Amino acid sequence: MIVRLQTEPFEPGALLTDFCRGRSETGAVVSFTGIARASAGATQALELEAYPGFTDAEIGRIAEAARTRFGLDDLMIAHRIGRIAPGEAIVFVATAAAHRREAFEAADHLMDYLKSRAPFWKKEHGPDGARWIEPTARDLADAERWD
Amino acid sequence: MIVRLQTEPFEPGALLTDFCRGRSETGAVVSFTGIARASAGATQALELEAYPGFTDAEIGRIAEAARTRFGLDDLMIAHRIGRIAPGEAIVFVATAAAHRREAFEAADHLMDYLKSRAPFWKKEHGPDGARWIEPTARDLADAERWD
Amino acid sequence: MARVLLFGRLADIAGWRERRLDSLPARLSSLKALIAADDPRLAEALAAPGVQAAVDKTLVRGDMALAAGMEIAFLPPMSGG
Amino acid sequence: MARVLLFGRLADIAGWRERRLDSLPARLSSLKALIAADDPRLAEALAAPGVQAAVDKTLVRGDMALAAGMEIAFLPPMSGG
Repeated sequence: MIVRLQTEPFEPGALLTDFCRGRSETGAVVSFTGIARASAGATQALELEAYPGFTDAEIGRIAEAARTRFGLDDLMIAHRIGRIAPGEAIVFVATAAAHRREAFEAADHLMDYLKSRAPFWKKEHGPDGARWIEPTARDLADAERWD
Repeated sequence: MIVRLQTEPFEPGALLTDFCRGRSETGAVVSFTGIARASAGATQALELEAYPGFTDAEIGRIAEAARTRFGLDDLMIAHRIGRIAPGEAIVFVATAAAHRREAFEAADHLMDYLKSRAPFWKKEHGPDGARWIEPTARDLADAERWD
Repeated sequence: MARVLLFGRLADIAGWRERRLDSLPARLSSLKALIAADDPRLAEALAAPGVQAAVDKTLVRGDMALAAGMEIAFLPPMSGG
Repeated sequence: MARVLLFGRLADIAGWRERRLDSLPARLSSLKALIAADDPRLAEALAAPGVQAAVDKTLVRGDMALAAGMEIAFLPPMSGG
């Protein structure tokens, strides 16, 4: 199980290749890639702040719980921090399970957590300056589905 | 939108890299990779038969309907046919949408269709010979969720 | 030249996957009878529940008239991939 | 040496993200008062709903006693990634 926060851009396909390697008893691998949207010029960059040692530990705790809850063979989470340009990947989650339902549900669950409750602070830089972002009502409702 | 059936092995990470390229207005990309399981030696190979011109047209029709139903930006389906060894990818589905819920649901829906209703005929080669496989009760129940 | 195709277990039972016919019988039901005339196991398999026919790569229900050059496929229940 | 950390909008409002203190007040509530003593905007932001504190990278509720060398972080509502 890998959880990592990184300031450098990552390439989702390369992570999926690594994650799939050598699996002959895993039937299903689901991946999610979240990409920074340009929103037609309204967003020039995202800035994500983490608390090193706290943010990764919290995410690791949720990841371990998901592994047990969904009976996963394995999972991986990579998350960008710092300044992220439109078109760049922000987050990559991959889940491996014997059957597809568990792999889908675990990835869906982890993303709901990461998008609404994970300890990040997010700033959006646009043509009118920067503003701090909070989770949307939809993000909060999505996360509550798993409580 | 790409739908392809191929006898050659494919590498899921490379397909995901291609699929993600140049997206600055897509917020969410979900991928599913189905891998042939060895089942601890019980399965030596899978053999998938398609009806060229019919199978791909049927899958294309379902893919187009999913694109409309879930408001996708794009989707891709690659499916192996012929003989597939344990550990090799059988199917790769990727969906791109503005938000993650639609991308997850569309990939989930497409996989339920591909695993239970798509026009393939599947044979499992094991130590005791070969047998034709039909969808499991779970596959059929999963597919009915979308009717 | 018409083509008749069998898929999945139908092909295994019949021992062939494709046949070319110079001429087709008038109806789909007669074609089914013709290809299974000397093969009772194939006749039984073709009559099993869930076996479908496609004419020129389109699924058809019930019997229908056939015309020269058509491609007729008999499809056992689909398994998914 | 103790460390006090601010994140997100708290750091923007205060104009600093990290301070090192030779000694800590006895309790978390006194530390909060100390760092916002000459900054009413920070005092208000620290009192806003949803602001949490972590001591040595563990979330704490309510007030608590502090000891030398601790790392105290004030966290505004988390946004998710």
